[in-house]
Amino acid sequence: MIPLNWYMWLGGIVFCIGVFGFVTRRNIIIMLLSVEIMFNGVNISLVALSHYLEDLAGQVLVFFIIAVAAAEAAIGLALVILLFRNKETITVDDLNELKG
Amino acid sequence: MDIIHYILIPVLPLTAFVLNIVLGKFIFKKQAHLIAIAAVGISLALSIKAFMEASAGVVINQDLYTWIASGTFKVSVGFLVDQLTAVMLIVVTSVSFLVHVYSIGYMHGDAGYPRFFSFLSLFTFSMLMLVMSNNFLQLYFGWEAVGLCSYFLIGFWYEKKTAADAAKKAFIVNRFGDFGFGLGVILIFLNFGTLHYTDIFKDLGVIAAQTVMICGNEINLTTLIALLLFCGAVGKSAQLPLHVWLPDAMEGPTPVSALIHAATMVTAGVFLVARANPIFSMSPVAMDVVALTGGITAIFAATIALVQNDIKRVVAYSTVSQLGYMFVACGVGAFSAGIFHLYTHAFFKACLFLCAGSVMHAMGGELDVQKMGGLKKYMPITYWTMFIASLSIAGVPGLAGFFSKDEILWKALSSHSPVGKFVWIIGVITALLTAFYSFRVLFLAFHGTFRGTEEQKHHLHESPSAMTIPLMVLSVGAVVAGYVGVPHILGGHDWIGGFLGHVVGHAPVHAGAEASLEWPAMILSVIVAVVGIAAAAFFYLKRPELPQKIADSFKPIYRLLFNKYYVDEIYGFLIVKPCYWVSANVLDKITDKVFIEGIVNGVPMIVEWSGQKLRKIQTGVVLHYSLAMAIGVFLLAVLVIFGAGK
Amino acid sequence: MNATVCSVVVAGDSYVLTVAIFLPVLAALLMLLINKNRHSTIKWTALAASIANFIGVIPLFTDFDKTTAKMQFVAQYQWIRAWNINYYVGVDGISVLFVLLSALATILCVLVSWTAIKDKVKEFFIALMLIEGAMIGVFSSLDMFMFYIFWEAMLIPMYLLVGIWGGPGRLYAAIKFFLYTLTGSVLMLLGVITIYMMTGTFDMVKLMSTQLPVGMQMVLFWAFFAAFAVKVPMFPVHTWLPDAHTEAPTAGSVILAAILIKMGAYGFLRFSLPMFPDASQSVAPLMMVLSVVGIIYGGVICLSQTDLKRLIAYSSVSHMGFVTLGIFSLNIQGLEGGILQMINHGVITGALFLCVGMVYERSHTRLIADYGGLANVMPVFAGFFMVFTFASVGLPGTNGFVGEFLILIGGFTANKPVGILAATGVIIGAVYMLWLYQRVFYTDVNEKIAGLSDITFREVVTLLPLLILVFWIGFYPSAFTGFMDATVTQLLGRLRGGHMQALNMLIETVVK
Amino acid sequence: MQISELGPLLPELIIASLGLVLLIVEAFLIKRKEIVAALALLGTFAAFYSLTYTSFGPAFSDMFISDGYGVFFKIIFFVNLILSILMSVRYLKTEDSFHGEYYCLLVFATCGMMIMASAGNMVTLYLGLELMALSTYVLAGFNRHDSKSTEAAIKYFLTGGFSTALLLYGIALMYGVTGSMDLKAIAVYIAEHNVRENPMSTIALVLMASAFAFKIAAVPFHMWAPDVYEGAPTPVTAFMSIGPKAAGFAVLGRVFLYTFAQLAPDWTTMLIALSILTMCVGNVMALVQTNIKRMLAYSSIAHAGYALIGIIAATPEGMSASMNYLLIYMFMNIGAFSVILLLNTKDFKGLEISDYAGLAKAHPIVGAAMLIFMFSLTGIPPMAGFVGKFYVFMSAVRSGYMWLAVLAVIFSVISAFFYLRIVMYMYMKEPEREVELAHSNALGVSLGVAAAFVLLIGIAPQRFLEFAKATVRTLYF
Amino acid sequence: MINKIFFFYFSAVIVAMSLMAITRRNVMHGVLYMLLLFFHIAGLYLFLNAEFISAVQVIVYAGAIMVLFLFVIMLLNLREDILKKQFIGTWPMGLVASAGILMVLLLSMLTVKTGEKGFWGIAQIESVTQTVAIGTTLYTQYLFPFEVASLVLLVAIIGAIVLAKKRLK
Repeated sequence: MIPLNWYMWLGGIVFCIGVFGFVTRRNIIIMLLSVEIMFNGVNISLVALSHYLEDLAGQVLVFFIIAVAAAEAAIGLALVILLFRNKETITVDDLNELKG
Repeated sequence: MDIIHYILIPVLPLTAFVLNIVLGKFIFKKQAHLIAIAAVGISLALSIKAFMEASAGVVINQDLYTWIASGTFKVSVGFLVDQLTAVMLIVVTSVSFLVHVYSIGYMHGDAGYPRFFSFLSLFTFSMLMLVMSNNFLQLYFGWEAVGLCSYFLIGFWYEKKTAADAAKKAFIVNRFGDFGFGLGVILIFLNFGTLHYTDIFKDLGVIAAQTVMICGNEINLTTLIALLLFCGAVGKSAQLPLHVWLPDAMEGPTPVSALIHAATMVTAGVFLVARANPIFSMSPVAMDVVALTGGITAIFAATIALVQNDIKRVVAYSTVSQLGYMFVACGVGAFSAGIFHLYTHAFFKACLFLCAGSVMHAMGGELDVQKMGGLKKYMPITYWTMFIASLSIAGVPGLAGFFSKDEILWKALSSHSPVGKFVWIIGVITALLTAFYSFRVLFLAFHGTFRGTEEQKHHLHESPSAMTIPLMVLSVGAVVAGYVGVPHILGGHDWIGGFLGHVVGHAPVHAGAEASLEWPAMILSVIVAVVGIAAAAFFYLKRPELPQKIADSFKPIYRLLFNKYYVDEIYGFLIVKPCYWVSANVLDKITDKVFIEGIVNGVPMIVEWSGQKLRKIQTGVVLHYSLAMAIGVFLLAVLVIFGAGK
Repeated sequence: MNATVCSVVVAGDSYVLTVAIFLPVLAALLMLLINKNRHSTIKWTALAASIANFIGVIPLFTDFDKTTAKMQFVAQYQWIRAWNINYYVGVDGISVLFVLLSALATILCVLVSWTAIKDKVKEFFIALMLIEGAMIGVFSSLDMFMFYIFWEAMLIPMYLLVGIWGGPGRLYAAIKFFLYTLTGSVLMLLGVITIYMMTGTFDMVKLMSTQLPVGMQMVLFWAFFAAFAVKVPMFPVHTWLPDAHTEAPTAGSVILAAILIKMGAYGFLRFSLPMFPDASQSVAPLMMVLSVVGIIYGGVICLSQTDLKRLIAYSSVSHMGFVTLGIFSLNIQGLEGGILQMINHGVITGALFLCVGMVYERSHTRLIADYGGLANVMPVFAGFFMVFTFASVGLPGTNGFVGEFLILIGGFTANKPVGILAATGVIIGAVYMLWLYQRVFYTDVNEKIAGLSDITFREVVTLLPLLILVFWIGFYPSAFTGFMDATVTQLLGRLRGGHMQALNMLIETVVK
Repeated sequence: MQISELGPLLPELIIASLGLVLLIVEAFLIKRKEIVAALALLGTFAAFYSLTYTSFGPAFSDMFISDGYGVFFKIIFFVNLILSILMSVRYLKTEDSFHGEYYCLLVFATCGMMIMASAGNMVTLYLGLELMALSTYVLAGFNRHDSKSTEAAIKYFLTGGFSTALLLYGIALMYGVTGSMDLKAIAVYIAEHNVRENPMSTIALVLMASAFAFKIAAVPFHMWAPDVYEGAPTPVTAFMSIGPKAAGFAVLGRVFLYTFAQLAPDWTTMLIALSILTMCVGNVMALVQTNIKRMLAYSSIAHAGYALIGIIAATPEGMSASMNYLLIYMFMNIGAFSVILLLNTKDFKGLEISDYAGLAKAHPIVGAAMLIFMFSLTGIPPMAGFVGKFYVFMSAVRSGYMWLAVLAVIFSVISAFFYLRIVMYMYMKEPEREVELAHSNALGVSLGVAAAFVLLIGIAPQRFLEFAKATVRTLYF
Repeated sequence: MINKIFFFYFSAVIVAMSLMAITRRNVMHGVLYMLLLFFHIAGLYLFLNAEFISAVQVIVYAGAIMVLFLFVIMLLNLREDILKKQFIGTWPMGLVASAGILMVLLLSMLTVKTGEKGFWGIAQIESVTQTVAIGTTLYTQYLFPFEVASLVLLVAIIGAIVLAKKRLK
């Protein structure tokens, strides 16, 4: 039996990799991917907890997270397209009209 | 006499003031003097009546209404008319009346004619309030009010910068004295719980032995109060070191100088000391201070008067000097002698001033005696009246000045304290100087040949009767006024001494009545008077070129005297300039603008600055935003794990 | 009152103060409806409203029961039940005169602005009316919350008054004024909250007889001090005043000088002394020292001012130093003198600002150097100015003397060195005021001001009430101190009650 | 499931259906698209009205809790929605980006907020939050041809996704600690076990607090706000600066004050830090702004800091103070944005503070209204802003956070600088150009309502206070 | 033991794939690594008795979301983006921050203390099969969130259309 905290660590590591990607990558699509990685880190933790707690709530939440992730991806990518149309770029530091 | 009559004495001039100041410009115009003279005339009549009552022994002490009341502090407006007040009433109203009359001629045609008379009336009112007061605060009211009138009248020709400056100076210098006076009044209240003369003098014994600590020194409370009160007197009566305003005050119209700066207002200090004589008498230290201040001022002013060329300034310094005499009298306990001199001085000094005014009138405003000469034949009335007044001030026997001055010198000489002897010596020397400079002016102005311009010469004329009549009346006063105080050794009864004795008591020296000293003193003063006059005659009639030679050979002393011992310059350097400098350069520029405003404006500037810096963090790059969030999460975790929560 | 705003009469239902507070507000609302180009209608409405309000508060003068220290003309309605806040107004001997003065000052402000204000006339008079309401509100509030509301609400129209109709530096002056006072006020707000936390009430009357823990009193004292000291203004926090006074339009300067800065001193009397008696006693020496510093500092700094209004503004610092000195001498003469001097300063400095406004309207310069010989050009005006100058100097017979003298007695009683130093203020006052007068009115006529016309009948009418007050208070101050006696006596009782020992020790140390 | 279970959901149902109806109606409308707005208003009013008929209690196996607390926030959401719709009508015409979907999204966003406010379970909370968030992402980017708007939407979206991940991780960890996602069950578990000893719970708190802090734009999770507020269409900015913030507070209140009541020492520490930083940065940064929307964005950040103080107090009174503050803030802010919108015409954006020079002279009523809002935001009586601040400070002092209150008042003094700057421009400067107003009755109504309430709450706050107090009591079941 | 070997394999690959996904210069490569990542996560879920979620992971994440990403990337034709630096200048700070968070997370999860066990033990799930268990839960207890999720998806549809459709301009 694998200890729960191994799964939790794994979830944490994946989450933090996502965080790292999110705070460093200039490409917006990669940033979106990083968020997905963070979600997956959370999902791993949730499924593991659900398993160990013998409770399905965690898995249900994972289900909803995946659903919402799809929705987010749709809107996110729509925004990326809109952005590309407006500015011909998907590099995040080109987005600096608003600042100060 | 009904109380209402007493009230009318000051109220009538007040009414005249109000009418003149409000309506004068529109209604009275050239006739502004009528109402003023009528008011002061009736006041004079009532004063004489009051004097009669007082000499019959009736003393009025009546509160009219409560002026200020706060807790235990209660001061009324009320009148105390006793013998001292009665004398003052006569002096004030009579001189005031004469000056009013004189002014008709002197101020004729001036644009501010109604204003002048309204201020004169206001002054009369104030002075009467001062002398008739039955408490210290009302005295203080009158005290300040006469100062105000003095301010107005000195600055009457305010277009002249010197006049405006002089007015301001007079008021401010007086304020220094009043500062002490005010504190004295407060101290009196704190210790007696009242400001009414009678109540205070009744309880004097209570505080006799009390002391207060000031800067580690134990000072007798009575002495302190007396000295604080004397501060006021020093200011008002232009004693050292606050004498500087009086000579400058000559910028005012001459009638004003006569009324305010010779006869009445400046003597208020003497009146104050006399009025508070029970307090002063209890403190030998204070008495000595008074005597010394008076003595030193007397000789100090007299020396300056020796070399001045401005006719009014000479008279002004002479006034300062004579006021010194009065304080000498008070200082040696001879309050009645002081008042006596005050009374006689009012006549001859007012006369001198009005004569000077008359001369100015004729000379077209010229004041320099060096530019006069030989006026005797053009204006004989002025000459003779001035001659009489000068004789009187010089102390020639038989004239008013002789009796009063002699009384003072004798009292000083017979005083037991060494201070008394010292001031007597000073007094005698001063008498010599007085005789000299009085006649110096007289001789320079009226004798010899005219040294002015042709145009002036053309205009020389005797003054109109409105001016000469008061001169004559005053010169008569300068002769006869002294006969109310003929000393015992001359077969008199010293009536005035006895009369005032009800109020000021009989000074301790009286008891011994060291008549043995009186003759020598009197003879000596007669001698110095004669010597002084003779010297003046020698220098200015016989050998007119000599004074210049002497002046040249004693140049430093001459310049020191001519520049009035540089007192004004010293004050300017020590007090006035530093004040302005501190105000402009320290308080305004540094404390306010740098320190306080620095903080006030600096804090917002720092906030703004940090805002501008913080703006840089908001780069517009979303990665930085998420980085901030990540760091935020981390720090929050650290805060909670290691922070206060656990 | 609107039923939704207030309900349930708690105690008292006198309408005098309520009308006095809300009549100007209603007038302001009415003026909102007037077309902005109908200047004269607006002006006459403002004048009518202010006069009506003055007439409305006359019962305060005539029907005031001088024998009691109780609140009078009380009206109390429930307002915010959740916090136990009432609409609670009333006056006692301390506040009654200020209500009257506020009502009077507004009339004069309307009059003096008659022709001086040419731009945004409607807004100006609306602001003025709102200020009046707030001023009277401050002085008649007996509920701390309500007091604070009026206290702060006053800032808004005042800020606009300075900022819109002021001089060239108005923007800076306005924001400075606002922030300065706001900074102080918010600390007071915390004090108010703390008191409420401790006692559960905002009722000032109740609080005046509540004993707070001594340590807490100290904290609260300083919290309230922040607000009051800025308003007064006391020495280190006075620098808003010269700017605000100088840049404000005449009416603004008058309101500032006559009423607004009185609120600080009033606050000391209304809050600090009765609510924190122990703290007040222990810091009184410090307060007195600050006051004296203010007196001398404000006076000396006047010597180097080149701007007419700025000089008078700094003189206010000096004069208000006297007021706080009187208040913190904690004896009857000091307190009554302090209160009276507040009225006096309102009258005198208000009048001086009115005068300056009148001449500024003609000459458009405030620099002293641009004047000279004005007495020749405007003799009547010179006369009025002279009277107010000497009242400011504290000449006996004018109101300035009575207040100053009582304060000096009080200060001297409490602390001799402080009293002596304060008395030097009398000298300095004479120096700068007379110098000012000389430079403006005397000597040769400056060509810049030659040909100015003397003041008109309207302006004489504006100044006359103040002139009368100068002499009325000067010669018969009992008519005014009489209002205070009972209240001040009670206040002193409160200060000493139960703490006699502490005070005795204080007195002993001070005497020694 | 029974039909009676829908009772507590009545307003949500109405709002959700309204969204669907709008979608359909929009599809069939070719002209006169204002009808959509009118319909949206009508539906919102209906939902508003239905609040009185809504039964209280949990529904759908505690997924949804209908209580007075929720009702209070729903009132805020509805008023916000109504006023936002009113503000939008004219703006969309001016900007030429009229889509019916706009109102639809506003309605759905509101629906999400309502679900957040009434969530009884972490899952519901999450989905409500996502519903709200996704709608607002789209709304922020609604001006498709405006690159700023797109930039705002992208930034909002990205940072929003990040914060969602944080929230989810927090939920996951808390699920691990307590074995439940039900708020009530968690509360019960925490009350019975010493959860504070478990480090995972602490981390969960941190993550959830961060996520909520993002929603209410608390520093340092605020950085999206100025950019998004500036870039988004102005009515959306108004909507966003209130709705999501209020929803965030609603959740914060329910989760922290109710569910995590036992963990108060931990989360108050965090919130105090956040609150101070928020007030400080918000006010200081607002000071240096020249764009009025951006300034209001920072001001909005700062106000979140004040509102947080009420929650920090961790008492029912504190929470009701915060709620009250939000209600008041809504009116002030909507009012201010209404004025901004009034200046927005085809050829003039009117977004720089200097554009307000002399406004009061040309348009005295608008100037006066803006004056009221600015003084209210500063917290000067007799405007409502003062009442809000007063209540918040009072609750802080009562809970022993005197020093926090001192800091807060000092920051509110700083805030006077920039609010008064606008007043200064309006009243004390001469206009540089003739400012045309975008006359619109709807906008006028929103402006008038906002001004009226700012004054009403300022002068007679009694009912509002009592209402907040009464509703917050239901939070503690 | 075999469990552990599989766990280590999966977790190693998951971590490696995540790292690869976020560090690739080319977006397309990143997305492909993501696909691998999702498959491995799905595999891990199988170990945790979450067959249904595992399936959803593959179908929705890998099958739908990632394909959507690929479409968009190809639609935008982002070749020139490769030339630019892929990390922002402040990446070390990002590394420190994320490492910090990781450290905190790992430390806090040294020992995981969970709450009380629930109803759905392995035996219970096996008795009804996992899909039925999830389905029952989802459609009874979690019915309301389920409905809300539908709204979320609706909003996503509206949003995507509104933002990306070619109208105006």
